[in-house]
Amino acid sequence: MLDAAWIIPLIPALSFVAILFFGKKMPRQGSEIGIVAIATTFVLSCVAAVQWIQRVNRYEGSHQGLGALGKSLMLSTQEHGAVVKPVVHSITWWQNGAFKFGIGIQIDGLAVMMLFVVTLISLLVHIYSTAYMKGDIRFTYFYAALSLFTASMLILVVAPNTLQLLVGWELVGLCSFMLIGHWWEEGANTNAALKAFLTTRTGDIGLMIGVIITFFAAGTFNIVGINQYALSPGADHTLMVVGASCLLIGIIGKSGQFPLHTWLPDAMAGPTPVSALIHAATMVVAGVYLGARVYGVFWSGFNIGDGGMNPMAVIGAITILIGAALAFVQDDIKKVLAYSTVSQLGYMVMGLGVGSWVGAVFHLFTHAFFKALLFLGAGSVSHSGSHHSFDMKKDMGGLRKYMPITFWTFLIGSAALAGIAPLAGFWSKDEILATAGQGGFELFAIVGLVGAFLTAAYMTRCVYLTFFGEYRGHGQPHESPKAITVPLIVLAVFSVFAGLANAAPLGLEKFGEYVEPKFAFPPVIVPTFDYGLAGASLFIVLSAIGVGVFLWFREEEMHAFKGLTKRNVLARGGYALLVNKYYLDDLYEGVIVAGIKGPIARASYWINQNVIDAVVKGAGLAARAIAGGTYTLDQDVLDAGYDGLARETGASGGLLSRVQTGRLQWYALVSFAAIGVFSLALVIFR
Amino acid sequence: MIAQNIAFWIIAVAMGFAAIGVVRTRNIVHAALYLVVVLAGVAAQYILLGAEFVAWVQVLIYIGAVVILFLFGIMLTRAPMEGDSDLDNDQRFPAAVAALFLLGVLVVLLLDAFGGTKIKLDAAVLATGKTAVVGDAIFRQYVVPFEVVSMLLLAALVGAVVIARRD
Amino acid sequence: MSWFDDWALTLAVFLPVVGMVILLLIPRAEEGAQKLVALLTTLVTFAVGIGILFRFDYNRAGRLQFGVDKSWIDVINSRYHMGIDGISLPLLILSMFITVLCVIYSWNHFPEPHNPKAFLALILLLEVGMNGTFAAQDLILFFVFFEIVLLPMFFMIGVWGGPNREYASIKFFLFTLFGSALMLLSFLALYFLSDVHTFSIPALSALHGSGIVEGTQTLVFAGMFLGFAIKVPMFPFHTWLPDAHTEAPTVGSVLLAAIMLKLGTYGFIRIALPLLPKGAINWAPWIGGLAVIGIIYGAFCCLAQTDMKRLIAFSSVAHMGFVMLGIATLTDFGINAAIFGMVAHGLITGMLFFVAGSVQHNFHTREIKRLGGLLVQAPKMGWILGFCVMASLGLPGLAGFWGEFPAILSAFQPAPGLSDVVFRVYMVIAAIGTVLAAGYLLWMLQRVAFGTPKSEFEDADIHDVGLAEWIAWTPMLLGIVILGVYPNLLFSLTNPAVEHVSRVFAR
Amino acid sequence: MIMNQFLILSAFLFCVGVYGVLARRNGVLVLMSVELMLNGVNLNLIAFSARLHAVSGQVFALFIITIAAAEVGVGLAIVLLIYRNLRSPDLDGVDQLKG
Repeated sequence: MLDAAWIIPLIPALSFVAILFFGKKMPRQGSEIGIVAIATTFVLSCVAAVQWIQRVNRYEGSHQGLGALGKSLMLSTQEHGAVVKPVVHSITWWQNGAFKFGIGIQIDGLAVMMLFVVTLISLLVHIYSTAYMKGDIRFTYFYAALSLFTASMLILVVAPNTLQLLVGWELVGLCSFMLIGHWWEEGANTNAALKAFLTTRTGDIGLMIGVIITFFAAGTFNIVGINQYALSPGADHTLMVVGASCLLIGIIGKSGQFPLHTWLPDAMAGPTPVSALIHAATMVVAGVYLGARVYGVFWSGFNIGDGGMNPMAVIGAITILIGAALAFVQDDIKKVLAYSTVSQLGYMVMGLGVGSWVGAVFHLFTHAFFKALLFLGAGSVSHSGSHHSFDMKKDMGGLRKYMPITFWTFLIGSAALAGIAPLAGFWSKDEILATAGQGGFELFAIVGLVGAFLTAAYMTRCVYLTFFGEYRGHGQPHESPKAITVPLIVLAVFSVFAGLANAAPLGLEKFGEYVEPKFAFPPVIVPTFDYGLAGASLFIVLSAIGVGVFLWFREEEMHAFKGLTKRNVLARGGYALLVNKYYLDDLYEGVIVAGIKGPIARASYWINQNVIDAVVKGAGLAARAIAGGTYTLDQDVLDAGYDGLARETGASGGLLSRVQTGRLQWYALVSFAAIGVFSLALVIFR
Repeated sequence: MIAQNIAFWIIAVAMGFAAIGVVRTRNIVHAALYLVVVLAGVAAQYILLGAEFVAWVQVLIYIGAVVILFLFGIMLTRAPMEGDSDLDNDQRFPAAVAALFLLGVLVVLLLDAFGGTKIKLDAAVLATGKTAVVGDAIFRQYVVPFEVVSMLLLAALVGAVVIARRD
Repeated sequence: MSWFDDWALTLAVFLPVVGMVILLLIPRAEEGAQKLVALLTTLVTFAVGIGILFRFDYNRAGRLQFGVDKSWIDVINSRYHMGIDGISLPLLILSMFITVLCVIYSWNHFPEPHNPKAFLALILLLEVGMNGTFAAQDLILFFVFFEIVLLPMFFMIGVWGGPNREYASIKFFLFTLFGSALMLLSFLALYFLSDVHTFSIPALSALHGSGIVEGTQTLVFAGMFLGFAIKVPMFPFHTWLPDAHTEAPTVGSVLLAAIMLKLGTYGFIRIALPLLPKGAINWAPWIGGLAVIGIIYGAFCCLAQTDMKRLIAFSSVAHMGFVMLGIATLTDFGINAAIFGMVAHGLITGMLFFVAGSVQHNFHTREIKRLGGLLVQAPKMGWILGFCVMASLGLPGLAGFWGEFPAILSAFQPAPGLSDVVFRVYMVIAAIGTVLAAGYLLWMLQRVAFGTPKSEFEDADIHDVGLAEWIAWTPMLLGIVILGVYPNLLFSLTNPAVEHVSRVFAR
Repeated sequence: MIMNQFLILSAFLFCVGVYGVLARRNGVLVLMSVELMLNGVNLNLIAFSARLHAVSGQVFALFIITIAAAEVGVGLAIVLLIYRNLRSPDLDGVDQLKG
């Protein structure tokens, strides 16, 4: 399967074509084609994953001792034969001048992991959508687009060279455009789709130039080659810095990093399953995946091994705080989740920036499950609980009684996101923070902890507003059908246990072992598990939940709140803090919360809407203004110039037209005179 | 040679006056008659140059046909038969200047180019003027242009009818 | 089949003349017969093209094939010299191909004042000029064909055009004529300056301008530059294009965008670069600069448009900027990209004009403001528009990308003798242009296709894509996909021929 | 004989013809002047034919004579048409080309 992995992206691509042409004629309008195709790809991806693990094991069996070291040893020439190489197959796609460009596959741990995640999430989304999108006017088209979306992402994942990666990248952008604008009758949706496409495309300038620069620096598009070049001592450092910066711009655009994150919340205009797919497995993680793929360039360009500061880590850190702060003031449940994604992507990018490759990729892995779970849960709420609304304050509340499965899975997802041990989010976040702390990036570890606090707090608020209190909507809330709840349960299981793939204190470090490339890979440090840090982080999270419970639950009548603390794990955790509410009240309410909930959050939201977004909008408006100006220039100056020329010609023509008596003989006279003169000239100047 | 030279000059002078007569006379019929003189003179010059066949064609077509055609034209357009001062237009003077200027240029050019060149009227020259030789050339070497000219004549015939037809 | 090799190009160029003569002999009333004759003529011509495709020796794509070299005007040593190589072949086939589709599209889309006979005859005449230009290997022959193209297009715009047609057609004619005058002057200069006194393009390109000093080369190149740049059109000589496109009938716009603009770029690659290498090197930075200005400038102008066709016309300016940037790098990489860009732009922009034409046919307006909800009223047309927009903004997997991205890529490392820094700046600017392209195209798509129909058209009788349109469009759409998925089809063909051109500039 | 005798004579005839074409108002007279010019050319051709011993000069002279006949035919038809439309054979009235 590893050698034939090209089938994996091919199947959804064919499914796209099949649904497009035959979907309408199928009994279930094409959804069955999509589901069967994705299920097949999922199975194939699992097979590939197993085979990769076997490959690594086989290798380690034959190189006892070396294999264990391989991860932590520097890549050097002597060891070339002693590391597991990725499976790379490539055929010539096109040739231009002396350059050949391939298309093919590069399968290694990272790719296999991504294949698994993408196909799993996509499969669940496909199943979920049969119920969620039932009766939609463009049901068939929706499934076609989902297939294409998955295919594009898989093309990107298996890409052996940056060019194919770019192709997949752009196709992913196209599909998100199509899906965000799925209900294109409404202007707001198409605006969001346009914004998403244009913002990411702005980032693509960076990617495009970065690809070009790395190509000319390394002389190849091959990812392995680029990484090898970047890590070789002879690499041109200037080119690497510029290249890494450009690629970073690409990541910023695609993965919703500050300051290009504004499209992500707007992208909520698409159907909820699409949001889940975009935020968990495809679109936005493409950026992080790119960072992980050509990590050598970043490592070498930003000197990540030296610690301190670098643009990548800074951008990630800023994004963590910005995203988390913004999540507080949203009333739309999907927007809370969207900002939460922004913030979590910040963790991943920061993780890459601080040298925590494994942590970042691991966080990508775990985040995919719980964020998909949360989005699908929100979709379930809106589908069955709140009459297709996403407004937490107006149309939700108290839903835990009506939708128990949705409630419990959502709660698990929130806890995983908040980072409560031993759920998935805890392990991956901790890995990033530990690496940051031990790799010379202490400041960023602190930022990560602050982010964790905020995350826990806003998720508490979100859960409270949605599921607790009184039902404020107008429909008859009920539990969602099986097609919706089953994916939720599956994802919940993954959210609980996925973290164990790399839980150091439990002796489980399989994730790093199988996923981390050994070939052409920088010497990242492997952090030792820091119980102090983990404990601190856990404490922070729990206290944040406590604060959250205190703040939001308290606003309701006391009996609801008191009853809750008896029954609810989360609330009970915060109960200890609530006892001391009198002397903490001023501190929390007056300083931190008022600060965060009030000025800071509002200010950043204001800045987001009025400055950053305004910059985007302003750029658009300015472009329009410039365009108007340019057009005026074009019409009034350039064109007028030409017209004026023509007029002058006409005027001189008028002068000359007096010569045109219209009489034949006059013309003949002139002609003969001219002939005489020319002949004379010929005689003289012969 | 001298006889021929004398003949040339006599004919040439006659032609010159007749030509000026064509463009200067006030009587349009006189102009046609002057034209006959010029055309006959040209035919005579042809004979001097040994182009016998062309000379006779000249006489037949020009004097026999074209001049008659002109006379018809004069009659059909009811041109005034007697002297009429209004035959010239108002650009007589510039026209004369242009023509003289052209003549001057041409003469200078010719004197410069063919200053001492002479024509020897020997048997070879006379041979080229033979009807047989000319016919041979027309129907062998120049048969395609000949056909084209035939077509042209036909077209001119049709064209003249179409144009002049009263509809 | 050797007779075919000898006659193929002559047939390809002059078969439309035969068809035109037959067409003109058919009485005016019998429109069916006229359409049939026009269609058959273009089909037979295209069949010759297919024959050429089969008989073409792809292993020797760098050499001239199907050569004809007969004496023509001996006095000036100009010969009837035709031949094609990997550069001309795709464009020649494109020209034949698009003409067939245009005739099919015209089937029931004749613009006012109708008169299919004259209209079709003009299309056929246009094909003569276009095919001839791509096949000619003699400067004078090239020039003759280059100019033949003007005439039918002039009449097409001037007779069948929109309300402002007279202004547009005359502007078009004067602009291009002005350029060609200078171009002819340059051709003559080449004839007299080269030692061999010939107009043969292969012979002159073999000389690589040797014997002509650099200053003279630069001057002569300037003449050609004007001639070709106006045709391309490059900023600031582009102002005829929006008017011509806006006023031209649909088929005219398609042919103009798909083929005629390529005559200019083709001229650069075929004539200007190989014949005057030193001039080219001196001019390349300026050409590149104008090209990127064109990219940005065209994009801004697009953003300000309210008329759909005018927007597409300005987008041509931007896209041809990418092509010219590729050429200006003087590397085989860039020139290959440019040729790909030419073909891709031909297909994509041609399609866009087709769709715009059908929109106008249905709604009787091209005002973007008044349109909307095309996807509701004519879903197929709306999807096709979306597809073309995506192709046009350079989505990978569709043809547009392979013209754009390699052109940008090539600017990183232009030919020796050109400044790396300058071209890298161009590269960044061109990359920014891709975002703007996405902006204006999607903006148009959003307002034309998305949303709900405006009230004035709610009850309008809208016909979705009909049979003639399907037949005419499907091949183009397929072409866009096929070239996008497997670009090597074209690259492998042009590469050997381009290497001949770029070898002079290589280190 | 000297070549230039004939050549200059023919040039003279030609130029007189030119004068006539330019200065005459009557259409028929203009046509006559054209004949003068043509005859000048013919004489030139024959002179060269004699000088070069080549028959082609005479052949061309013959062609010119033929064409002259045709030209007179068409030309007179045009004059007739002008006369019919303008009630005068004068060419001055034909100035529709006036700019």
